[in-house]
Amino acid sequence: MKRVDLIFSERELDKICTAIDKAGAPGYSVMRHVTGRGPNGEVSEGMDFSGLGANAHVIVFCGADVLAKLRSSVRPILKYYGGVAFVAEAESF
Amino acid sequence: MKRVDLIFSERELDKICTAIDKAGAPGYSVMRHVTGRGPNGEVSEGMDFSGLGANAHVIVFCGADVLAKLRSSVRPILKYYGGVAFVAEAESF
Amino acid sequence: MKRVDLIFSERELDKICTAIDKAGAPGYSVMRHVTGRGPNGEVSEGMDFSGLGANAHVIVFCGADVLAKLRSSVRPILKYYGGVAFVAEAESF
Amino acid sequence: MDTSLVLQNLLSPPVLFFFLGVLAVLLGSDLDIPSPLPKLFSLYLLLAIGFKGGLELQHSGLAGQVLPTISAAVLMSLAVPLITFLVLRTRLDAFNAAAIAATYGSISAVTFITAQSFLGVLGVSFDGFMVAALALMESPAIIIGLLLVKLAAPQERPGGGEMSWSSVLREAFLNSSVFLLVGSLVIGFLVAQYSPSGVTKMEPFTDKLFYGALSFFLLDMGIVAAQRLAELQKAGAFLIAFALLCPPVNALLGLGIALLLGLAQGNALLFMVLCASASYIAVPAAMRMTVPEANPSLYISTSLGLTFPFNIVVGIPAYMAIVQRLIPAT
Amino acid sequence: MDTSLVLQNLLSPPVLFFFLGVLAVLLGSDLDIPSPLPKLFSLYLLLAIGFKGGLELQHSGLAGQVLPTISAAVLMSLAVPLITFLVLRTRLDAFNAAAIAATYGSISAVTFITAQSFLGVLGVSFDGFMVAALALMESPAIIIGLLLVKLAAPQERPGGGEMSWSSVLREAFLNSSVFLLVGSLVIGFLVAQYSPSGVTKMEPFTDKLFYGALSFFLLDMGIVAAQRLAELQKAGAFLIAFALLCPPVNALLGLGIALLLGLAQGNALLFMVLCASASYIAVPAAMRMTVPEANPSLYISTSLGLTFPFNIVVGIPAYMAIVQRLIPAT
Amino acid sequence: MDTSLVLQNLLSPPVLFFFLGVLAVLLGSDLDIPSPLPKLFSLYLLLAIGFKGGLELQHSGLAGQVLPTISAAVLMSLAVPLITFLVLRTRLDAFNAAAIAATYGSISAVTFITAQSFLGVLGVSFDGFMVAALALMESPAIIIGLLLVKLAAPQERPGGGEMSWSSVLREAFLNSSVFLLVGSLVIGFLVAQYSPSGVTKMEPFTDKLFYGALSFFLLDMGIVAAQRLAELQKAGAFLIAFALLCPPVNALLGLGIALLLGLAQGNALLFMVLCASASYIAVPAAMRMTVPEANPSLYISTSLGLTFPFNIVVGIPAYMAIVQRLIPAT
Ligand SMILES: Nc1ncnc2c1ncn2[C@@H]1O[C@H](COP(=O)(O)O)[C@@H](O)[C@H]1O
Ligand SMILES: Nc1ncnc2c1ncn2[C@@H]1O[C@H](COP(=O)(O)O)[C@@H](O)[C@H]1O
Ligand SMILES: Nc1ncnc2c1ncn2[C@@H]1O[C@H](COP(=O)(O)O)[C@@H](O)[C@H]1O
Ligand code: NA
Ligand code: NA
Ligand code: NA
Repeated sequence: MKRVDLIFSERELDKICTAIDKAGAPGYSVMRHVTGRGPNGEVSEGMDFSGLGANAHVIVFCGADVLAKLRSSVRPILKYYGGVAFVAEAESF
Repeated sequence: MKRVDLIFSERELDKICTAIDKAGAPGYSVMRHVTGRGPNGEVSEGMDFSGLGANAHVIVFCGADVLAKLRSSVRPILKYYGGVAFVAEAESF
Repeated sequence: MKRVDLIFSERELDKICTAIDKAGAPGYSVMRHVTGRGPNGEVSEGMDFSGLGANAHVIVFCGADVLAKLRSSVRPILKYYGGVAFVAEAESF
Repeated sequence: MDTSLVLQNLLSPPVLFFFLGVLAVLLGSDLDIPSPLPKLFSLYLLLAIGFKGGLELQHSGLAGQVLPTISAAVLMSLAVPLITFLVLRTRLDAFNAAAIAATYGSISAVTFITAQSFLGVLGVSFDGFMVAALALMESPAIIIGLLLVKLAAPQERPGGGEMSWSSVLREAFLNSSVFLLVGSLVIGFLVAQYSPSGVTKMEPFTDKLFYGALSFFLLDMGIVAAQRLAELQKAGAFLIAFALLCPPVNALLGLGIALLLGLAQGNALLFMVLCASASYIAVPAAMRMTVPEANPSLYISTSLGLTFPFNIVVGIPAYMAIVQRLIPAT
Repeated sequence: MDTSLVLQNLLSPPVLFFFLGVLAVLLGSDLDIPSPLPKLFSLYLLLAIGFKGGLELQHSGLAGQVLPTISAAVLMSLAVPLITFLVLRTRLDAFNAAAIAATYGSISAVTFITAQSFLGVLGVSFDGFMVAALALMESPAIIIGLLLVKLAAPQERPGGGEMSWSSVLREAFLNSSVFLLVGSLVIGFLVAQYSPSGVTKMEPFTDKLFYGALSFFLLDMGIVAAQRLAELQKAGAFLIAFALLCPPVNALLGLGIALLLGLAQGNALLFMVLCASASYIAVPAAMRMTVPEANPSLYISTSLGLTFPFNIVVGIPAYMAIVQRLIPAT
Repeated sequence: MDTSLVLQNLLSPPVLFFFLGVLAVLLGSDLDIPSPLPKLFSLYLLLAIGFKGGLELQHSGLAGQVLPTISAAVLMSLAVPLITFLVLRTRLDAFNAAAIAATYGSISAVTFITAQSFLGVLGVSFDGFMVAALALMESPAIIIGLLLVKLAAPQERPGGGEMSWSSVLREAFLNSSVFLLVGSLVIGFLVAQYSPSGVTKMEPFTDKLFYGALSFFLLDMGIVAAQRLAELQKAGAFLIAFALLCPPVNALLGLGIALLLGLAQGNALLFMVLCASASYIAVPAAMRMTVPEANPSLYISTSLGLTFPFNIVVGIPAYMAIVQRLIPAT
């Protein structure tokens, strides 16, 4: 089983969730109001009220087959708008 | 060392924390206001003020022995009320 | 690639972020308003308005070289003020 | 006259902001009121309505219609779930039928508050003890809901042992909305009795701000209710019909009791609204805990996506039109 | 007289709290207003300004200067980005130039509100239809911004296919600040027409609290603006000069139009402020979506870190001084 | 007369809502006020109390009792930690003794505000400069706390090199509550002097809402204080006795000084409350940073779980009873 961590601007949240659904993931989890720093600069809490907003951190636990589909549905969005993603191993509890 | 991720309705937070304590975990970390989708449908931010509330995401870093005890104390709660859990490998920093 | 999870009082957030930058990490992600229990006792939501505040949970995805530098810049802070950290394997998405 | 009532309701700020919230979702605007801001407004409204009810209860005392009305309200919160359960059981399993029945036996404080504001605009008076009725209708419905499950589905429950009576009673009587409402009511009562200057100093907060805060909160409720609409397909035609027919039927039941009790116009409307409205805070919270087998999206979507908007938009002025026809103004 | 205007502005609570926020950052205080509290205040301000604008629009009607003024405002929100783009394109690529141009063609509601409060303190009247002008200046700027990108940089965009016109139009007309402002304006209009008692009951919320809430919000804006100052180094001398010169130049353009339209003092100042201010909510959100190639820190830092403080602190009284010189008080 | 004072305090809305919060925890209700809503209220209260204090300071000027009273307050915030430290050191290590001593040398703004509201209900006047005293008592206590650690435990600290004096001074003088309080005080002063219309326009926010917002906040404080009670077992009998005896003893010290200074009833009560109260915001934040060896649950639990409720519920009316006996009403 795989664990995918996606971190990106919360403005793209709907797009990413749709892409996750399309990939057939069994579920996902969303944390908002996340700040941080990445290749595209810093996202600070002070900007939360502005049009740019903060980041969202989405976690997907899924099988290896879904991971492949996730890659093709989610990667273009991250590439176009920014955001990062990482994969790790996990097992069910 | 193990990392356990538990995601479930925040209404069960007290029950789960008690179960984690009972299993002898050295600690745990709680994030609230988590939304997402899982086997039991969608949990959206809009419902945060309603009686159902949002999800909580609890992380436990613990040894393999505690993991076994966690399974027996936490699983029945997740089974009865809903919620998911996953395990991964971790080491101390 | 490595995934580092750091959990500590949000009062030390600036110090830790500076230390992460100093270690040359490519980025990091911050969640605030985290509660939990650890070696130094419980941190509950009720204290969020008090001077002690809640915890922050910082995630760093980085290479093994950065991890070594992170250890030397971040560990002293956690040792002095409290807080925990764990490492796991990850790969890019 | 009836159309004027409907218009007066439709064109009041709270209802217009409710529509604005609905429109935001339907048109796909990204307007949203991030959590926990809605919670701020819902806590505020409960505190303020309770406090004001307590003040008025102290002025009116417990004599006259007070105890009969409150008793009738409690009876309704026991009777409605029983009747509703029988109707629902024809199509749903015992768990879902019981959870929905409890939801409809209970009340929606915001619907009640909107009806009070509507009366305020019309200049029709009402009594503080109606808030006590409001407060006392949540707990019985929760308990009946659980009894229904125990009676109708005893053998089918695997994890039923989890649920102790003490935690059910705590959920019924100490859930945050009942607790805050009753607590504020008692505080209002005590302050009115012993600390008149406290009343004056609270007024700008509990009274003057109230209408605006209600409007702001209904903006959020409009967003949430409209988001629920999409889920209603899953509920099916039976539940949709139920959610739209239950309020007027229960309102008419309430009207009959109001006539029997000889309530004046304002109190009669509020009594009808109590019977007609359904819970989306306290009871869903309790049902999630005590009847996890039931599907939350069924009881929340019907209550929040249909019954709530129906009462706010159509129900309140319609009930008032009937009240005005049957009960002379005082 | 001019210095007295400057002082009256500098020593008003909203501006003083803005300075307090700036000072907190400069001195390294840990004062912060955690999210989503700033959002509460910004939603409130939009709702209240829209509602009050609607009330006044209903009183004044749509005759006289209303339509000409609103049309001129929309024209300015089309013209300013075009002119600005030409200036910016001399130093920046098409993406960044277009995004910044759109930002400056649009408006800042908080700057507008601060100008209204300033007029209130001076006792100079203004009309509710200026809020309609405010509401209508965001969308055109967003659309022009995108057109500029399409025209000036068509072949360079790899992922350009992602962006559909329908989502651009939705972003332009239904983004949360335009939607809430226009919605509240319409509600204010309807309530003023049909539900006078609703107006009275909303007043403590939308009117009495307004000034204090603005002051509180400006405390946060001071913090945020000062945090942006550090980033300005990256923007470079050209953009810094641009951010400080653009407001007075656009204000003078606005003044010319105000004179042509024969606007009275209050409306003239507000018209100038609309032209002089730049967006940091709606337009950045739209640009992030439609022109992700542009660097957000450029358009946000200039707009929020320089142009906003400039207008709040120096601009408003300076524009007013000119207005008082050129337009006789009525 | 004393019982009537106690009752008037107990039956005031702020104290009753405090009890409601305590009750919620004791009965196991799920009532909670999610973060960051409590922060909204605590920021608001500091801003409003500072602003109003500044207005009044401008009216009264700096002559007469102002400077002596403020100087005495600062002296008390230096003396109390020293005395307290000696008492605590008999049972605790130097780190914990110093941290708790600093906590008790400092003040609780909410206790002060509740005392002001109590005076308001009694109709006893007090002066704006007492807010200046409030603001100036946090920083010295923090510095003394750290000096005590340096002197009493110099060799035992492994990571002590971490802590620079500049960061300690910043924490002492620029922590968010001192900064916002002093800043709002200065703003209130300036606005009262130069912008009288600004005063009027701020009033509904800073003045009218104040009492209700205090009540709402005390509901949360009741919840938080009661949650701390459970932790007190770990503190042990010595610290429990300390937390309950320290306030009256310090209040009596304060009374002596108030008599020496010839303060009137209202100011004398506020002076006693300043001496009797302990910090749970600024000082714990500073101690966590500068004395991480101390156990936060000791200084927070005593201050928030015992001293704060004691002062709010019993202390304020008791101190007032003594004041009324010893100082003639004016
Ligand atoms: N190496 C990293 N480790 C953890 N989080 C990261 C990392 N890089 C980026 N992020 C998060 O991803 C967000 C979006 O990154 P980006 O827009 O690509 O700069 C950042 O604001 C961070 O919150
Ligand atoms: N596969 C998954 N990956 C990540 N989060 C999940 C997954 N499945 C469920 N969740 C989270 O767990 C919550 C509870 O799930 P449930 O109640 O079982 O539907 C959901 O609302 C999600 O936030
Ligand atoms: N074993 C653990 N697993 C997950 N989170 C932990 C663990 N130990 C500590 N934490 C988190 O780290 C925070 C700081 O820990 P400490 O200050 O060392 O007690 C705690 O409040 C928890 O939120
Ligand atoms: Na009902
Ligand atoms: Na502009
Ligand atoms: Na003290």
